[in-house]
Amino acid sequence: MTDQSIDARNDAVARNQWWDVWDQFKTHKGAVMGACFFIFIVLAVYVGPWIWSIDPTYIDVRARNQGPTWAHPFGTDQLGRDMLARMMAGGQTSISVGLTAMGLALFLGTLVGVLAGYFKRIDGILMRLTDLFLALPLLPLLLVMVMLFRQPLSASFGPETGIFILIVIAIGITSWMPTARIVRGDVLALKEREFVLAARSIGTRPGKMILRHVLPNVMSPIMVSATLGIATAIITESALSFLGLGFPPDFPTWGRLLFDATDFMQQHPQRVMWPGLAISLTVLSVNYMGDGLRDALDPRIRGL
Amino acid sequence: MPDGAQPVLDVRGLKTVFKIRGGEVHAVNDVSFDLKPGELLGVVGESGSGKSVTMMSLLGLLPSPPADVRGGTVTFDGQDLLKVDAETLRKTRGGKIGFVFQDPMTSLNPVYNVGMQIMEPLRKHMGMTKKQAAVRAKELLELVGIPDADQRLKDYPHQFSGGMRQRVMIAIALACDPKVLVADEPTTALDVTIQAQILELMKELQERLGMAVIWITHDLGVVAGIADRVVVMYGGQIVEQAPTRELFKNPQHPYTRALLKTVPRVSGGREERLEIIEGQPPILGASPTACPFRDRCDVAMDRCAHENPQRYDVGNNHDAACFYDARTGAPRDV
Amino acid sequence: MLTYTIRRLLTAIPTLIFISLIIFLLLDMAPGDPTAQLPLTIPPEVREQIRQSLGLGEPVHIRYLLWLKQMVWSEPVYYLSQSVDWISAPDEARLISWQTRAPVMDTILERLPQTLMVVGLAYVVGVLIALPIGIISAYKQYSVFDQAGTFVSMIGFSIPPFFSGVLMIILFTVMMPNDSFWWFPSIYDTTLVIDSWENFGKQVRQMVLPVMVLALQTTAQISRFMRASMLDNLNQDYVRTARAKGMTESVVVLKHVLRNSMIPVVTVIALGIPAIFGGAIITEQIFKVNGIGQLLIVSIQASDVPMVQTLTFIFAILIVFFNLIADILYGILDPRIRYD
Amino acid sequence: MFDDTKTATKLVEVNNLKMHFPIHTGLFRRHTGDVKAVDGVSFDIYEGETLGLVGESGCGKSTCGRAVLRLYDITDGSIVVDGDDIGDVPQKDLRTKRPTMQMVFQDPQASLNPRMTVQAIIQEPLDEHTSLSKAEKREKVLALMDQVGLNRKFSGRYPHAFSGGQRQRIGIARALALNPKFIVCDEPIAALDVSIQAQVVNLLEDLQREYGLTYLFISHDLSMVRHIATRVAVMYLGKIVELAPREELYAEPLHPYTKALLSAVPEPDPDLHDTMERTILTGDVPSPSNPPKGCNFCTRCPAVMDVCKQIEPEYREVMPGRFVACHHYNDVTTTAEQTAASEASDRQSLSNTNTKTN
Amino acid sequence: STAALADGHEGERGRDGQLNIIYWQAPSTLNPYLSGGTKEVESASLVLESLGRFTDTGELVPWLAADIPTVENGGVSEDLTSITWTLQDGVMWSDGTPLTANDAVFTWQYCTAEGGGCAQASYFDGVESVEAVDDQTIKITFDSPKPFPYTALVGAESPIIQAAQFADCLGAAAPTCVDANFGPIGTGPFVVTDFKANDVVQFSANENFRVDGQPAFETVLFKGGGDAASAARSVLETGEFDYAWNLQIDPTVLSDMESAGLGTVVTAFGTSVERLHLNQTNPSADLGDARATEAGGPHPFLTNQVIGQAMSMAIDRGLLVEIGYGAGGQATCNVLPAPAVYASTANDACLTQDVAGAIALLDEAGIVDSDGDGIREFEGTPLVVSYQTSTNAVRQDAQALIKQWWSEIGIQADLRNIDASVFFGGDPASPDTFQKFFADVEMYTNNFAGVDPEAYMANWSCSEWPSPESQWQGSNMQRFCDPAYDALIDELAATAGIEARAEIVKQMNDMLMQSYSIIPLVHRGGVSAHANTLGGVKISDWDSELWNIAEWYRVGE
Ligand code: HEM
Ligand SMILES: Nc1ncnc2c1ncn2[C@@H]1O[C@H](COP(=O)(O)OP(=O)(O)OP(=O)(O)O)[C@@H](O)[C@H]1O
Ligand SMILES: Nc1ncnc2c1ncn2[C@@H]1O[C@H](COP(=O)(O)OP(=O)(O)OP(=O)(O)O)[C@@H](O)[C@H]1O
Ligand SMILES: [Mg+2]
Ligand SMILES: [Mg+2]
Repeated sequence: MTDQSIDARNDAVARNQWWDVWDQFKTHKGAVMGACFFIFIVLAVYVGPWIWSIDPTYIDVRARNQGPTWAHPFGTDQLGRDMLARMMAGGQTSISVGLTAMGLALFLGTLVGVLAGYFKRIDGILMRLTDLFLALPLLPLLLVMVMLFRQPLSASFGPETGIFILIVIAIGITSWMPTARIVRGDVLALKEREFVLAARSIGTRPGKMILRHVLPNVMSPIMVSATLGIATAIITESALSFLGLGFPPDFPTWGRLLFDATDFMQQHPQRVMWPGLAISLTVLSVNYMGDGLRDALDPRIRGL
Repeated sequence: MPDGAQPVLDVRGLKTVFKIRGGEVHAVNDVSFDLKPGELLGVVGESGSGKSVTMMSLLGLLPSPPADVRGGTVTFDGQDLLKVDAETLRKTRGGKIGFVFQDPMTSLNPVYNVGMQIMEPLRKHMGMTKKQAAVRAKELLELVGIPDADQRLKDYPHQFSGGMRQRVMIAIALACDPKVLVADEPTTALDVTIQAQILELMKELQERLGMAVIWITHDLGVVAGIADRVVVMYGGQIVEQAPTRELFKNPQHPYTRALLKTVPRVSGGREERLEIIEGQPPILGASPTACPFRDRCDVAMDRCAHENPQRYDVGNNHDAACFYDARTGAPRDV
Repeated sequence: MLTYTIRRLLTAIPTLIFISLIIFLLLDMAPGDPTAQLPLTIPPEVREQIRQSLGLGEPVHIRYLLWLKQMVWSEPVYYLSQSVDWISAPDEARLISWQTRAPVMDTILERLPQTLMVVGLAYVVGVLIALPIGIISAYKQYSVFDQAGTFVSMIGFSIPPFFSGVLMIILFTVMMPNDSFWWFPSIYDTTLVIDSWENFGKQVRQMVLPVMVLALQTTAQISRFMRASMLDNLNQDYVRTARAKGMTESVVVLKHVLRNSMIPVVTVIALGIPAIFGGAIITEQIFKVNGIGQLLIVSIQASDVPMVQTLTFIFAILIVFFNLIADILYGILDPRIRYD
Repeated sequence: MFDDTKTATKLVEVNNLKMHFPIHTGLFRRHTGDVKAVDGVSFDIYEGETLGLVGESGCGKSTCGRAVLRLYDITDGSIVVDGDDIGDVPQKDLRTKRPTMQMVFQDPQASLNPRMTVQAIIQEPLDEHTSLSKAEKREKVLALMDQVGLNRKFSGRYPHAFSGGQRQRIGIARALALNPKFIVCDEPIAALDVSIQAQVVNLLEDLQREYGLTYLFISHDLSMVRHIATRVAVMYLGKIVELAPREELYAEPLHPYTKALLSAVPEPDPDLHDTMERTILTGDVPSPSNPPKGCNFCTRCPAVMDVCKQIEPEYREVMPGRFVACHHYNDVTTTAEQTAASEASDRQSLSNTNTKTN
Repeated sequence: STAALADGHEGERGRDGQLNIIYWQAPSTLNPYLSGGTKEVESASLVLESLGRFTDTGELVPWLAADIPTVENGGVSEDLTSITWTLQDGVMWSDGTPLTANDAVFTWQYCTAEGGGCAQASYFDGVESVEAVDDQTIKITFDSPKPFPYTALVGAESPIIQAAQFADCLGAAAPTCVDANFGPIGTGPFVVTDFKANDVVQFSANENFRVDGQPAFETVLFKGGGDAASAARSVLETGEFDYAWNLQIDPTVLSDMESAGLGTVVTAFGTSVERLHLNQTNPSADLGDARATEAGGPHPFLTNQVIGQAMSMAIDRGLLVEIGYGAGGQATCNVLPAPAVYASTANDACLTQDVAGAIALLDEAGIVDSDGDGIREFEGTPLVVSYQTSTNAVRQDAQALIKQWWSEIGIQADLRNIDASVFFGGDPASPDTFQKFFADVEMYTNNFAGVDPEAYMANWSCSEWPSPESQWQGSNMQRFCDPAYDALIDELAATAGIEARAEIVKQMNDMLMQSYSIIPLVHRGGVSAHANTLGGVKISDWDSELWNIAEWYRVGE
């Protein structure tokens, strides 16, 4: 602990620790750039369509396979649909898949991890379950899941939402295990920390204990898993598209757009470039954000 | 203690700064001291007073960045260690100056057996063959009082207890017959009974090998027991320096005095209430322009707030950095 | 250590049986019909006959037990009997693929060499490149090299292989003149027999592109791990001790820090090995390295349930096995565990 | 002083307390042994007194302190706190008992949740056990902060913004929140700098005086224990080897281990230091999972006798108010009897039966 | 390829070294009776041969037989119930043994054996017996008159296999003969030297092949795997392969690749037609079990021919071809566009898009948008159709285009696509099969094998409605029913002679077209590519594309 920190904040008003995290985060140039870019992408993708209001499904056959023009800054595809609009629509799906799949994986991972770490009795069984999932060959499982549930889900939620739910769930339930392991490890260590013992000596009930003492303190590994999870989910979705098991062909996602465009790589290089860049840069920015967050959430680095 | 002898190590005006987010930590400010051959110099001071940083600056062991040794000279063997080339510095480290660190649990490499770790400097600095080094390593382990040395050379650090690991660390530091041994709180992590063993061992070894030792600690009791001379650090500076007995008999700096009073004893009269030093240690945010102890000092005066006292000689090889003269009970006239 | 290993082996057995059950049931439930791929011109009665001939009539639990028996008993015994003459081949019919009507295991064994060669080599290359990158990046944290390494590995991590693969083909096969040294085949020839230096050269050349694509990903991931692990260890006290002993920087880093940093990394590397056997579905598809990955996807598409079940189960065994190896390696590298 | 407490009521009675942590090894993770962290400890604490518990690292002090508060499910023995036997009450029924007994921890950094404000930390026990309104709680927290000498202004800050001494004050305030009668202080000053230690100790003493608190003060700093404790218990390898009123213990330690321990404390007076008689122990503390046969201390004892390696010494009152477990203080007949008995019957059962001496 | 013929390329067998063929879907077996897939059938056709084959023009030519039996030459009995084939002299199996009529008889037994799961069983439909009259003569007897008797043992799908090799593989034992299935002995120009399922096949020239100097190639590498684009690239751009099959990729990409100058794209048109079926029954989910069945009643508006006609007129078939098929497709207005004799011209008006006409037509019929939402109503029901097809990029493009065109004439389409394996899987439990047709419009391709459309046209008989009673089997997807049509089916079954049959078939085709229950879109062909150095390629969609591989050769530099 640098003594400086004591006095520097002597008169500061109650200061949420997230401000400190933010202060540290700000010093990581890559992370800040990553965050800016990520926000930019999210805005572009969600707010963009309000400004660039061409319908991504509108077909203008006369204008097909065009390069960038003022009318179509990103060019058009083989049906003359505007690539910029499709990139935005695709981004919405890809980013939502990334975020929700990651959210699901984190939820499951944290739940299992915390329960296993906290309650000794179910630790064994939950960790066996985790091992089991780790030992399951995931890609085949993913493929089988998609095969199994694609129809029922599209039937009940419509093809897009159905597949969305399916892919999110598929990615989510096949990627929670590392988080669970890390969280469990942390919870086990936390349980030995004196403040948990202190809470126990006060008589804090298990539920409160988890919410108040355990969860907030495993936030940092969770946040880091989160950023990596977004990236992996986006990539997994695109791989599924490649194998023909992702979203239907008429439903743009970045992975799908990239895959569709690889055939045209020589003729219309811009068509691979946009989705390729979007995926890579998003993943990159998210990774940098993760790096920055890891540093910012680490009290040792934050200099507490 | 051979008084006027040529010092083996002479540190003048050492200054070390850490660059941290949004500023600097001036951890060591203008520190000067010397070490005579065969002498055991105790360094005391509270946590964060710059003891470790001072010693690590001598041998360039601080990670840089963030550390930056800004100035001063460290004369050893006729050379300024702050200026010599990397190779000479490496030869000095381990070869001529041994180092023992505070935490015996983490200071040994867990994946190599201790034999290898002791032999490493032997082969590097003394050019020994593997066989010779092994023989010497065994001698060293025996020297620091580890029984069954032959066998234990093959053991890994985790198979040793804390006290034994610290002995291994000492063995490593002594491996190349260094002229100077720097021990940075080698017993702080240990129990009193083990600490007593190590202190005993150190005293014996020092007498036997005749090397100069710098012993960092924040336990005044330890210093009283083994040091010839004591340096007291506070806020990145040396505030007092004196031969041991002189210091305990006749503490000059108000910090030293307060420190001696706060410590309860196992023997002698029991105080009804402990003395305390009010306030907090200083922030080392900038190069000091005032006395670092002024806020907690009971004899502080106006002057202390805008002038940093020099170390004034008070005779008996004793100096203290205070404007107040404890002997006369009046401000120093400088 | 030994009891630990045996204990792990023993717990692996119920895990595997449970996994096999899950795999079997999941795939059995999967929709899709082995005749769905057949042309529409084939009439429904014929389709039904085909289904019957594939043994789809039995109840699930019977088929599961039969399959399990074939997996763990008949097939190994069959292979033993092929190599040792005093064991006779089992009486049961072998596990037959619905699509090829050939023994599943034979097909898998036929596919393994090319997968192992390409994916395995890519893994080795990837790891060999990754380790130095990770070490240097960590040692020179925040240097230009580190930043560039981070950037490149993240790019490697974020570019799907179906994109980088096609890009490579266009660069090195299409755009490159045919007689250039830098021209590499885009189609992997699985029939090539290495019986001469020339064919060896061919083999090397045809492995270049897929290996590059795959190695990029491995490098990206392992170098991140290596870097993180090195960073963890560079701040440890024993590093300062080594420096204080007067060791040169190379000894400090390559001997003291590296060995410690390798402990977690080695296990990560070991855990990545089952994936080699799993093949690289997308890369194999792009370069037509018809290995295990391609077999899996083709079988999935053809609803060849026995093939998919077997492949999946083999992966599961490999994953469990290499988990074990990783744990043992951990013990070997880390004396604290070895002497437990 | 000793007589004062003698007449006072016993707030805590610990009898033959055992806390063993099982070790599982082998192929089937069978229970193959125990870490005998606390192995048959008995003591009483009188209302308003401070019982010091000293010993080397790993000897079981913390485990003992935690076991007394039933933070562990103990292996054996009985614990009576304020009249209730809590030795085998299930954890969830203990909740109502918790307010009477609290704990202050060793590491002021580790014992405070870094993600909670000071207000939230001190308020937590109130949330759990009282139904005060928000405003009342807040008032109470501020009052507590005043009591422990923390500036009220800091209530919204996080622990990392405090110095070690201040953090320990937060921990003390939390322990005080429910007006406990009994506080276990588990090395509350070990992690603090010398100059800060005194502040905390003074605070603890002030609070004791003001509220009549009873402390179990765990420490390995013998000089600090001497300052604060009324009576002192010395632990070695899971057992109490000596328990005596402070003055007697420091003036005339009976057990060889106590003697060695006291002599090992560095004396910050060079004159005294040089004249002191020193007993330097050799060797290390044996592992609590595999304690030696006979007396636990026999492997390092400078005054070891043959009998020590065979028979575990009885823990008994050898002088009024002074308990010790050492064969040197057994009269010859007892020793002979025990030798004979041990050959005939199980050593363990014998040693367990003779702990009740208070 | 005409030039190739002209240069009279000849010489000794095996002179041209290796031929590299890429089928991006690899064959899983070389026994076409165990797998009905194109890739298996075509790869096996290098080895196994049949009595007669269809050339690139759809003409039936004798292959193993000495000539084609007809009623005229007495090979086919007058009552059309039997056909007698005579084998060429001196045909040898590649192992050197002679081919006899017994092999043909065995082949029939093999495919019809109980429990064998023969994929080509339909080729032997109606075959009562196959007898070896003598070593060289085979007599096939049918259980009823067969005006077109050239199915069994004709074409790539039902080749003759060697009795000696497959003797122990009858019925349930079929899959156990792995070596035979993976390396059948044949009479064809090549013999299998190595077979790796789903990966690669290696062939070498058959030393016992009956034609001197053929094949020109010593060995064939038949590689599988990958995707269509990369297969095309390997022939057209990198020159690594000589022949690539089934290049269903974007036409512009394909033609760009072709412009690299290394290879040529070739197309063969057969009978495949991409079409829309308009459901004539009511698929409304409200009907429960009666959904899309006779019991559910007719469709609320699709039985109205004006609407169907307008929907057809609104479509620009040329553009669909241009975007999705390129050289591999032609706009068509017939469900039966080939062989040429059967192709009607009566409906060709639909070839040009006429949105205005369609609008006028609807307006005239009083089917107008009465509530101003841009969607017309028919008797109060808004013209909103659910439009389903299998998941496939080209189809989704077509769906999007058609949806847009229909919206221009006031018909709204809700698009849906279903995984091909489910859509075509025929699982009676799944609601999404093309047979169940729980939608208003569905789109897919169908065709018939061989050159005779009799069975194909019979698909639209009233009795062919898929229904719950028939486990939803049946081939009349749109539930078309017209007694006059059924009468024509019977008439066709009793008529011999191409011209006479063609008249009836055209009439049937037109009847279907004018019902507007089926809207043909694109006549699809097989698209392949071969290297410019490969001569003699004449691809056929009526038989194996590789039917004349014995004549292929390397064009000299
Ligand atoms: C003699 C051989 C074959 C013929 C005559 C044939 C004909 C057809 C026809 C008419 C369709 C119509 C469905 C459609 O695309 O609308 C179709 C679809 C399909 N065929 Fe084939 N086929 C043959 C071989 C194969 C083989 C060998 C495979 C696969 C391994 C295959 C896989 C498929 C698939 C997956 C579809 C549906 C995919 C799509 O939507 O395009 N077919 N085939
Ligand atoms: N890496 C660093 N970055 C920033 N500040 C540092 C760093 N290392 C040390 N310091 C600061 O330097 C000052 C002196 O530290 P030093 O380690 O020398 O204290 P010490 O006297 O050895 O204390 P202790 O008794 O706790 O070992 C402290 O204020 C500390 O905060
Ligand atoms: N949960 C546990 N499981 C197993 N062994 C334990 C556990 N807790 C403590 N021990 C063991 O019990 C013994 C006593 O530990 P304890 O923490 O009580 O010692 P201590 O006297 O408080 O030491 P210190 O002064 O270091 O705090 C030690 O050997 C320790 O390793
Ligand atoms: Mg220090
Ligand atoms: Mg403790």
